[in-house]
Amino acid sequence: MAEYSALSLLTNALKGNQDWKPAWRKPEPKASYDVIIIGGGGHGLSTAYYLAKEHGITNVAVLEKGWLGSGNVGRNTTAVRSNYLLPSNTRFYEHSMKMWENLSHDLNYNVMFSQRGCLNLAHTPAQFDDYARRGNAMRHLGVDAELMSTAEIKRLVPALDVSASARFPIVGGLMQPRAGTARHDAVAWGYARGADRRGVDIVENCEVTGFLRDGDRITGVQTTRGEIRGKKVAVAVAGSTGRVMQLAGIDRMPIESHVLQAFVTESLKPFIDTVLTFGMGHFYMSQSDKGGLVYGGDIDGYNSYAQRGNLPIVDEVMSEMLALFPGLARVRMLRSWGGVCDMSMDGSPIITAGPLPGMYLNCGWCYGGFKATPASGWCFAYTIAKDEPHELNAPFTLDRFYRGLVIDDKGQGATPRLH
Amino acid sequence: MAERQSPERLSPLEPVFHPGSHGNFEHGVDVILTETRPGSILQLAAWPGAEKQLIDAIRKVTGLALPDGAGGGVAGDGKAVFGFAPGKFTVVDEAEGLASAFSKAVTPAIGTVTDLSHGRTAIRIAGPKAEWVLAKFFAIDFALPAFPIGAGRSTTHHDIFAQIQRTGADQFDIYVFRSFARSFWKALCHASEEVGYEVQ
Amino acid sequence: MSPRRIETGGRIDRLRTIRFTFDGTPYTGHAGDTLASALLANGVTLFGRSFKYHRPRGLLSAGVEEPNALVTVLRGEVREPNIAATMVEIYDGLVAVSQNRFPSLAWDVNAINQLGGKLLSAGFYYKTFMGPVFGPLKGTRFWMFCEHFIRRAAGLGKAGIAADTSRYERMNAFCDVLVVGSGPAGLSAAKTAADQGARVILAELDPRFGGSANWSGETIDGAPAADWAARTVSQLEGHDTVRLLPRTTVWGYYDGNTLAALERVTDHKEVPGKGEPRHRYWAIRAKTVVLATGSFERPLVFPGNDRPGVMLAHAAERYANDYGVLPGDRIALFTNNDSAYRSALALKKAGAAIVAIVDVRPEPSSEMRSLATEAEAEILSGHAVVATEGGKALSGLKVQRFDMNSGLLSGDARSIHADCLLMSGGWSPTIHLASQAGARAEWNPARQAFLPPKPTQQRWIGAGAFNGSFSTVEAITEGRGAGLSSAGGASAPAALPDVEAAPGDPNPAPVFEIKAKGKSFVDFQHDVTAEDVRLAHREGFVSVEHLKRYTTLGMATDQGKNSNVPGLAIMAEALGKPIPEVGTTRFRPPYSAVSIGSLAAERFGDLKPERLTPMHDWHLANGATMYSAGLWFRPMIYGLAGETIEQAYVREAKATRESAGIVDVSTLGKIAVQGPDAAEFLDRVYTNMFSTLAVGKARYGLMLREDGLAFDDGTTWRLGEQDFLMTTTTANAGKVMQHLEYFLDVIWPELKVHVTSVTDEWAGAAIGGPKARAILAACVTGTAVDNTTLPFMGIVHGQIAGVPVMICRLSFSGEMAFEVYSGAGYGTHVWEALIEAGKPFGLVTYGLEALGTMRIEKGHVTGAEIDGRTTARDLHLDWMLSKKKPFIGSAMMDREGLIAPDRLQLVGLVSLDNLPLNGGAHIVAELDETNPHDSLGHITACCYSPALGKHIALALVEGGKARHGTRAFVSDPLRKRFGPVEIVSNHFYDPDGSRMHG
Amino acid sequence: MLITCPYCGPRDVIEFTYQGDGNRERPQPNSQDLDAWNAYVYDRLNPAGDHNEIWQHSGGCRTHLRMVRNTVTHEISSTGFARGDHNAVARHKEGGKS
Repeated sequence: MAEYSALSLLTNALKGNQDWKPAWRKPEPKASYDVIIIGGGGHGLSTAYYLAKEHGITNVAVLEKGWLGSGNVGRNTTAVRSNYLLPSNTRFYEHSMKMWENLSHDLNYNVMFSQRGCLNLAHTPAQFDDYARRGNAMRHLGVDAELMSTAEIKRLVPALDVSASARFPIVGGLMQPRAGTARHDAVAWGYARGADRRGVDIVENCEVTGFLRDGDRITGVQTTRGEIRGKKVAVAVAGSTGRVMQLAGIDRMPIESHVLQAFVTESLKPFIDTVLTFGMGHFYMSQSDKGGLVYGGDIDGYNSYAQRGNLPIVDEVMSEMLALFPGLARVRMLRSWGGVCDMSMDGSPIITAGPLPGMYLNCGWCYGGFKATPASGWCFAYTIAKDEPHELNAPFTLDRFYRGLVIDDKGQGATPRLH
Repeated sequence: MAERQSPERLSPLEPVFHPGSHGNFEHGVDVILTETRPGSILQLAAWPGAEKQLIDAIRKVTGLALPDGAGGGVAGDGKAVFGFAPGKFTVVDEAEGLASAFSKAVTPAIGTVTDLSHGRTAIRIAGPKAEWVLAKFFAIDFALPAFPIGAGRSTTHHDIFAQIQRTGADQFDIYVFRSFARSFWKALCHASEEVGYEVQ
Repeated sequence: MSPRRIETGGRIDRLRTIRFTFDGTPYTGHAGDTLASALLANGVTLFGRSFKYHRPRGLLSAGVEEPNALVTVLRGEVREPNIAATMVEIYDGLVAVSQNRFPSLAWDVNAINQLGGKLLSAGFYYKTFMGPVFGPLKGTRFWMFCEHFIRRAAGLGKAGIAADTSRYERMNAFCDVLVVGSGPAGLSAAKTAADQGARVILAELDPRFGGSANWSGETIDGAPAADWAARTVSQLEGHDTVRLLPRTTVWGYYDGNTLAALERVTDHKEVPGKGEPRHRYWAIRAKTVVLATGSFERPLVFPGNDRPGVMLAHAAERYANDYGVLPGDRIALFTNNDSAYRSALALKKAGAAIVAIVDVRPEPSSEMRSLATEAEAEILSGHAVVATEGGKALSGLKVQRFDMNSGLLSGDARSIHADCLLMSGGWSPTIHLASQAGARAEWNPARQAFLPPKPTQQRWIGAGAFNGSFSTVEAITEGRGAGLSSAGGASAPAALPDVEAAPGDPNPAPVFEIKAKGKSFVDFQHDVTAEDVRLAHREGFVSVEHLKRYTTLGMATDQGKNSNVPGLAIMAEALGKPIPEVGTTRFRPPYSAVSIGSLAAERFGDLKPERLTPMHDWHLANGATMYSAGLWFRPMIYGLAGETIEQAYVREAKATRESAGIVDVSTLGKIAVQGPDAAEFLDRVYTNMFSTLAVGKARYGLMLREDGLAFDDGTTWRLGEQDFLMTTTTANAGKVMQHLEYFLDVIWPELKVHVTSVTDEWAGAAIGGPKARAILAACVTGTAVDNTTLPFMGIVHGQIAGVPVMICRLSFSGEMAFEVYSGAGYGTHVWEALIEAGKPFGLVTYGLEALGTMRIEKGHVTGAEIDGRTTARDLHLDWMLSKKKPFIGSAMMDREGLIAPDRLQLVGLVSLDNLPLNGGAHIVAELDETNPHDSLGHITACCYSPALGKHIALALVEGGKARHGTRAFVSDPLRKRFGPVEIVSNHFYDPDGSRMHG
Repeated sequence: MLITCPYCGPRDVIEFTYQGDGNRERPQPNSQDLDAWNAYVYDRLNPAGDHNEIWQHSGGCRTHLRMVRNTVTHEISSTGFARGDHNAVARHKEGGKS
């Protein structure tokens, strides 16, 4: 029987839940590994999992400076979608979507992926056409997308103010039915457990303080728990990319670290059954299974490594929230927190071998990293194992900026705060 | 068609400008809101190093002597001037045609003159609760020691950019973009209801 | 008088009776009551149901930390869920209902969940609900099926759909000293700072200032502490530099000593005053902050500790002394420290019988023994409570001998009959704001509590219980020190008042949990038990953050105010580590939940201002349908009765091309570019030359971004040698302005150029069509408008109806056209004069739709084509790229990716099936309606062209230019529109421009 | 966060627009060094600690500031006009902070 199942839950309950094993071991780091992955977040852990599962590479260490999943995988607003405009993005995120649809079974861990849909609200005919362009682009790549009328939207989200007198009336929306949400922590824990069961060492409280070099080549890392050698060293540290690459002597990157705040209300009875985004600002919201409204907006808009934001964004997000849901004025924000996002110069990620020999780089997720977790790890594992990109991550190179091959879904150019 | 005097300018506030007492005024009004409708609103900007010459020009044309310091300003007999940015000043006159007066005084060597007489709407808020009402919109310290009489400030309430000059112990003149003036006026009235206000 | 109300005492007004309902039952209370105290006075013991097991719960506390007694307050249709009854001040007509129960609070079917207790252990849902790996329920279906029911069972109160009708407001405040908390520490800090002449704001969470002074029963300078507090407050009211904020929670400590506070202005009122906000959101910039936020009493963890009737000791003291309510007649206390003895005495004085003081410590001090004697209470030292009895109210408890060091129980259980059990597990300083300010809390083994560290980046000073200084004397002393140094004062203030208070050792025994059979709750609201914490340990979720996330400990509405430290202690024991090595969670805003309305504040119901052109009211009065473009409102069509949008714009465009049309173009961005280097500057920012432009002429210009992609376009007019008027697209006006300012200020400070937004200075009317010139000739004075005086791209100055105007002959419509600019204040005047003059010539007003139609016919680009991803070449604007000079973007525009032949390029499309095209439709070479694929590009704009009599569109298509004259298909699966099109040049109409050159 | 504008004094961050890494050097307008241009447009210093940045007081006097801000604590140790004031960093070092 599977380690986790309704049956195992029952038998254990009868034994007073005394027999449950740790979800992952707490091993001491070995002197050397075939692959060292820096970063015990979603992407690092899924990379380790797929290295073991897809490529049989199990002599792998995942090094996490704090507690596992302490970065953005445990701080995001859990939306999963593949509703992008540009083909390179859509293909990649759709691959991720397909993996999400089977992830709980694959990991024997319920990540609670719930396909409640993602609805982008349009507020002018021009914006509606813009969304139609994106929806059609998705459809031409075999991805699900539908346009919704205001009446259909009102039926789906009764609490929404769809009146024509609204400052930004809702003229329709673009829905991706297969999009949804997942339990973010469970994704980290499920991958950690899966990788651990396949022999991967997950080492927490192990901060990388430098790189071991043989000339240009990276041959391992110095850590707070000693030197560890690695044939291949993969970096998947999201917001800390700047810090870690600096340790490797690379101080300039097409990346800025920005803080993104997120918020949750006190728990409420079912209020909204989809992921919703506002078209005349930057606001998105869904409801967790516990009942809290989980929502957020724009990044604060300046470089930051502090997992804390400031009031202007708080106020902006709440104002936009009430423009859509005037009934929520008396509901209360219970918690807020911040995550550090690795904003790239075109809003799209980087998954590549290099830039130094022996090094592999995964970054630039802006605030889209969570939904990418399966495909990012899957593609990164492929790139590490085969020393060449899979066709899905081939466009996500580091040199695309210089070559003018940017993947700019928002058309904002090299201004990270606008992506 | 024969030449004739320009017609009166149309105020952007006209449809929402309701003279009289409003809001919680039973116990008296604590602020008075008016549109001052000056004839001239100019922006004067000096080249780096030419600030003193521009300040002299302002004194020559308006008779107003600017105090030293950032945001310094002075108001009197239908005229007002204040600094709102390095080397830049807003000059206001009840009368029209101030631009032509300055176009001679401010030579290309000193700086530039930009006429905003139509582009900005001037709203005055006065009364014991003027500071209280303005503090609802702008994140600047309106207390007299921090914002002395005559001084000017450039600030913003979200999309609405505003230049504010303190023209009395409890009186402020606010210059906003004409296209935003109606929205701002409505918001200002709304925020003044609590203390009771009169539109004059 | 209600059953539990005491005849005297408390700070309620017994002469004022207030009527309210709870779950439909009418009750009465008194002015000064909270919903909690009033219901308690009425003998109510059952206040709520827990989140997971739906266990019956009563009041745990008397304050903001209440986890159990959550209610929904109704004001008509408007709902306010999840409010702690301890924080609701009653008013006549208050309607409150309980939550998360069905059908009723007393009989809740979901209480069945308790039976599944062991099954529903922490994190159980991660291990199941995955469903089969094959069949119809594979993938996510089975989970989503289960989730449907889980979501219904979860959640506390119901949110409102009806819009909240109340008003919210922000207040920006500045002060020298912000004092948070008005207990003895806060009051003396505020008083001292104020006496030094500082600008002081004093914020108190409760309606009344004074904090513990109001219920401690202590005396200061011989008078009751409450009187001392009242006296101090009235002295503060005498200072005009002091602002007192009652009912105000300081909930956020942000960068630069910016603090966020929520003032509940009218929640306690039956009807708010006219214009009065419900909540006021204070954004306070304080030079220094004094944190005098006090401390929380901790529950003890033992079987049955969640039964209604089990309460925190000081809470009962507050109910008695603040509200004149006795939570029980026969009261037992269970403690690991001295403070409970004071509570016992207070309740005795209030009239209760103290049946026992159960103390885990073997040897209470002699002072405590004498306090117990005074309270006529038996001390059971070296004992612990191992069970409680009763259903929806407490009937008794069981105690056993307890060894503090081993944690072992021994001997027979003894039953004690009591209707109220008070617990005290020691005190935790309220360090949340300090933690938000970036400081890491430090564990103090003596106090068994996390104490605030020294300030790091922010400027604050702590005082009183916040520092772990729990006595009133210390509080007043530290408060005064804080007030003095925060005000930068030196002068020594008057002598310290002398305080009479019950004795007591501030250090508790290190006992957090009594291990005995039965559910012992750590997080009451989320039903997290001590066993759940140990299960998390077994499964390796041992770091404090993992503990939180795996068990949801501390994630309830009390945010762990009651559960954090006990939870940590239990995990630390399981790990065999000291508590600080398990770590503490960093507190984040808000300190307690804050209404979303207050955060939207003045923007609730008014998200964005409306931006209006000078002719706005004329448009409305003349039948225009307005279109919101960004913040602007522009006429879309001027429809006639019974016209569809298409009929209207076709009529307007047709009439314009046949005679003349006029459109409001005031929204175009206008920037004055002035100074000796203005021409040089424009040469650098535009791809084409402007230094060669003659005074009195205009030129179309294109800007690129630094990365070489197209940015914005528009005409720029040379009004004088050093004086240009630049126009931008409506959408990009702000961006272009910042772009120019950046280069002048940061990159080229040596250029003598000033840029000023003059968008609002000018009203703009574009009048075009074969009759346009004749119409102008009929109303313009002071200048001729013939071809020699006013050639294409020429500018003249004159008057219309006595108003000075500036006329530039340029064309967006492709007709002979003129833009007439006048002072915005004269805009409507000039507009009406033009329309009057146009009447004989059949002049029509037209809106955005007709404007768009004519620009599509001409193949002009707008934001839909300049979308941040296209280059000048993509849009066939390469003729504008000067080779004579560098300009912004020139170095980058030829990179390999930007000159690739397969890039999307601008083309025209003609519908071959004579059916309308859709914006956002895609283009394909081969049609596949069932499985669309291989998109070649998309439609950016489309219309029915009256000039061509066809449905046409502009599109961006892969290698588009090479495809001219070929056939393709529109593929629009979203709207099920598929059909053949011909790809043509984007210049549909009058390609050689003969019409506009006239 | 409060930013002290050298002209307007301390103002809330909401009045400012971040204009990014202040260490970038724009090549001469006629430079053909594409790598230099690419580096200027796409590459950023992204330190955890003191960062030399350009901000615009867009909601105030609209001038550009050059300031040193700690990206971990958000503390601002120096601000000055970007125009003709490129020594913010140097001054900050002399100031002996950080």
